[in-house]
Amino acid sequence: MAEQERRQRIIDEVTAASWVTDGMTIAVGAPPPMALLRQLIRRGIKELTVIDSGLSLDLLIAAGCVRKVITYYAGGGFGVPVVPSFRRAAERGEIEVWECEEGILTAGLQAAAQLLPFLPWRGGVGTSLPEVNPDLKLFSDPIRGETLLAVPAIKPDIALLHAATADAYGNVQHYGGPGWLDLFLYRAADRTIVQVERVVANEDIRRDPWATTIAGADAIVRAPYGAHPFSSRGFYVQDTAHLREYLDAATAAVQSGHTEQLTHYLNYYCREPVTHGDYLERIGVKRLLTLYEY
Amino acid sequence: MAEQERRQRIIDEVTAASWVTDGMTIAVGAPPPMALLRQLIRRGIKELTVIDSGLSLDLLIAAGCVRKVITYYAGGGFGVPVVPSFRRAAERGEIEVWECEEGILTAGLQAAAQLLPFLPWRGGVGTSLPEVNPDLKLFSDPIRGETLLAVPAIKPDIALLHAATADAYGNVQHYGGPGWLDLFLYRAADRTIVQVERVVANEDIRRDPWATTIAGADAIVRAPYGAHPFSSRGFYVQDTAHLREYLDAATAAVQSGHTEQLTHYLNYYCREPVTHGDYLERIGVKRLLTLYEY
Amino acid sequence: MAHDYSVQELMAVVLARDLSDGEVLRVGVAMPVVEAAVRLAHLMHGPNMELIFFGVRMNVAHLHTVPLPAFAWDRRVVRWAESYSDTGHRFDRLKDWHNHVFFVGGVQVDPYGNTNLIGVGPEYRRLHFRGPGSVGTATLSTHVGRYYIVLNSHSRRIFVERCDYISAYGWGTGGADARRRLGLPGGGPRYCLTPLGVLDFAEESKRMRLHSLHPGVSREEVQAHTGFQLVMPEQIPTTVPPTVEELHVLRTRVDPQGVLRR
Amino acid sequence: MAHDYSVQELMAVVLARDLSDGEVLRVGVAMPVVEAAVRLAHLMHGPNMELIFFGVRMNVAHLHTVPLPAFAWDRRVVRWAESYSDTGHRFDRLKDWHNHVFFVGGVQVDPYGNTNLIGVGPEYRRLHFRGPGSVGTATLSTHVGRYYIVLNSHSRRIFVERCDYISAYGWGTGGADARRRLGLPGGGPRYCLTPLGVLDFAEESKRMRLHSLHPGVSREEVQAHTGFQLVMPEQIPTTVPPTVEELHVLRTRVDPQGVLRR
Repeated sequence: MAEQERRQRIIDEVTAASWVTDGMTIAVGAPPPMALLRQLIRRGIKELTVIDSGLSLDLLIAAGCVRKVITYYAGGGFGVPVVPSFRRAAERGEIEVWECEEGILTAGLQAAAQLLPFLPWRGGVGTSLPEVNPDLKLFSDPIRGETLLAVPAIKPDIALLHAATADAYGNVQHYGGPGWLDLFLYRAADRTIVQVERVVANEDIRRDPWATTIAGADAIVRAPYGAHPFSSRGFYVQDTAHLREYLDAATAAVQSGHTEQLTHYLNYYCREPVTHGDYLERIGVKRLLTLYEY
Repeated sequence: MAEQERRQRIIDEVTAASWVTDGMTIAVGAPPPMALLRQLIRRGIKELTVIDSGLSLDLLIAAGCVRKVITYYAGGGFGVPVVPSFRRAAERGEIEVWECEEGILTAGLQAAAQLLPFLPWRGGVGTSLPEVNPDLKLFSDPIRGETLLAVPAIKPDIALLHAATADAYGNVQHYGGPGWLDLFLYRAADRTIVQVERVVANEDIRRDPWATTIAGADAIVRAPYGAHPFSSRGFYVQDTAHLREYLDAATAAVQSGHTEQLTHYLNYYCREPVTHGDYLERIGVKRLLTLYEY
Repeated sequence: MAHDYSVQELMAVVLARDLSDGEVLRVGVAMPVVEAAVRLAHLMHGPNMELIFFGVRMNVAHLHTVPLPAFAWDRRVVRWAESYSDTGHRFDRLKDWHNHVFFVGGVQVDPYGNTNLIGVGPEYRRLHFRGPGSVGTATLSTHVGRYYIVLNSHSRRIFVERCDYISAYGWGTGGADARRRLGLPGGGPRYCLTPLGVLDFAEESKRMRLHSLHPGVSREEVQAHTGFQLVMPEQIPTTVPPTVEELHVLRTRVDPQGVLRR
Repeated sequence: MAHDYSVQELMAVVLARDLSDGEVLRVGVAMPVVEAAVRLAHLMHGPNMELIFFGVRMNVAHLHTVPLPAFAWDRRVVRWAESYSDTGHRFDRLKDWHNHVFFVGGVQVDPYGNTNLIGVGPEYRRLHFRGPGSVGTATLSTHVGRYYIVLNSHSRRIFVERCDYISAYGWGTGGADARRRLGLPGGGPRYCLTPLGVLDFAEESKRMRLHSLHPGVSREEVQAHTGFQLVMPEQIPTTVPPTVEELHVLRTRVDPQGVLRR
């Protein structure tokens, strides 16, 4: 009998980022897998279509990686109604926006996951969404003749996610449930890379199989503190000061054309660190440890 | 300030069964909530439309409760390819069968849950299903013109489920994941009654909120051993001898017209015991304890 | 003192009074008035309410204090959860949403309660102001039993004759059957709450109407800050101020940090 | 001894050989030959196979014995699970199923591999034989990369010129493009395994063809038990019997209770 081992799926963040090439459609989970996103910025990836929301979306736009955005929400927190780089790029027409909404995006991802050309959705009937996004078609349902939206399949090339734990074979578990759309991004995407706080034994996964949220990621990246400056349930809270630092820098670049602060941010935190470990060194252990506070 | 308490949702199995009236559509989970089903038989409920499969479906038919069946599978285990009472009633036209399939039934339940008149499905294209079930309509999708099945919404009046635990407020948790279609039955049904092995404290539920599979059952029925003679994950295995006793009785009634054994089964186990406790007394503690064996 | 309250506290109290026991309250991002209102109602008269913050579903009527969460995606809001649903699965039981209540903001609101979170400007590809996007409001406004439009300011920039874009459908171009004609099962917007007053929708026309004036505000002031003609009843009551008890519960059990007084 | 094996053991071995490492194998109810075959392949040459029994997904290549489960809905099959999916959520990632393999039975099978689990008789409302129903075969046969038709007996009652009803679409009325024309993404049926031999489908016509004869069975015998004309190549090899090693692994690690020898 052939002696064979089950293949492990652990790769490092540099290798993982090389799966993404210019022009791809990537889907970003919640919390955003920042270790992977920083690698994309470091590598100067361009012309991406990005399914994402909030500050991580803004960072990718600020770094020049994005051509098209599929989003339902680009609020920033901190009293910022719209994140700055997204706002300016959208207003100037530098990025294309595929206007959608939570339910509509969910339906489109589910359609892709089930190899259906579309799924019907009622939310959005009566709104401007099918006007500003002509891919959304109003149609009359074949059973009762009601007017519904036909949402076309939305198929990412790669889903990039962050989770609590995984084993070496791609079995992923979240603490307290998966983020926003993570499961739908996984189902719809051709390939899925999940960065995790901890790699655990297969036996740890099998202790509670129902807790396995993603059964078969294509690659696992070990990335402790990998969601920093965002929070990671069960591990650390968000680094508010760091997020404000980015937001101030991006706002200054957009509102007054002072790009020095933003350029510094991008270079110092995203482009110069070769590995995720190098990034964490720049944050510093003392700062990271404060984020454990409840 | 008004002193008010949060309303508890625990009722007994007799009250629960009184929610079901002749002619309703009921959806039966897996394992089947036998304490509730036996009460339906005891009460002589008639003309039900039943979403169910296997031996519990057969029992309801044998007891005369059923007019119409929505099922994707009526195999019996024990080398019995088709359960006997279902088979004869279907062949004689005594019950109507709404012919479907796992994926199609899922789509129809999901449509009801999302207040959509239909959902599209590809599985079944090319088969006889839309011929023998004219509610399933072939149509051309509005985005790419592909031929798909339109599955109409399937809406049960009441879903009857069995689970491991629940608190008094209707938060239900399963051990090792919910049964076959339980979550979809719950989502689609107007009301849901869940019988559980154990009622637990609200704090027990909150210890792992992600494990809450049904967030808000309309009623909880405390029914230890309530799935007997079927298995209940984490509590007991199936009672094979008892299932064979039923299957032999039902087969004898169908194949040779000897109905005594079946009548005895229905009377002794379903019609005479007033409560679930009375039923368990007839099974006996010693027998129940053997079912713990792994 | 009961006379000393902020307008955000007043709005929270008014909103809380309108919520009924047994309802499921879905709260979105960045709405401190709403976050406070649902907690206040829950503690005051809603032991069977369920509060849902970003998929985290809770009933915390038994707690003494329920302070505001720090941030949307924050583990700390999960501590009270009885169940959790991610975004995608949140829509698994829309059938049930007739008993759900939701709260929406807007960069524009028109006379029929249609709201816009997409942006401002005649040309979609070159907006003057790019908004945050629809979040879940298109689906929520379609399905919930009723919803509230809650705004931090009241101006002619927000209240416009026509929204440049509609992200949540209210009453369309008016008429009590506007939603039924489109097949939308939800009950539509009930009130629009602003720092100046409470607006509702006239029974037949479903055009926005002045319902009550916050203390010290005149009907002329409201109309002057509204970019379309409001329906003006003869008598317009003054919004009932917070009672001593309401303010006490709000300040000691819901908002001890005084977020609504900043 | 390698010469001493049951026909069910032979079928399991033949099936196991045709499964490739890395594939996801979906096993339905009441198919002991299939249950044994996927375990045998997994232990012999498939360390990266994933076995899915009723939503319970496992990789157990590291175990010494993997005995057959007692019953479909049995906690005991869960002990090896790495993840679990209920029936409804099983269809959440159909996109991925080109790498999945499935096994189907039938009360009727026609020359193009269409199968029937609905029933037998010209009038649907008064069937002569009411079948068990389609289970998940309509969806599975539509989407999996390939599937196998596995039958416990080989008779003219099963192999018919036309199925009275089709619950899983094979190659329709024939032709290599039959499935593509209908938009069915899956690869269709590959083999039909019976106690008499292995049948496949001719490349162009997709009509059923005799692929190999089990030891001791003649081509005439197969044809005589088949209700339609099989495509008969000039040379029909004999099914390669189990090797000593295959039988050893099967009997000591997969089926120690001898289920396949009853």
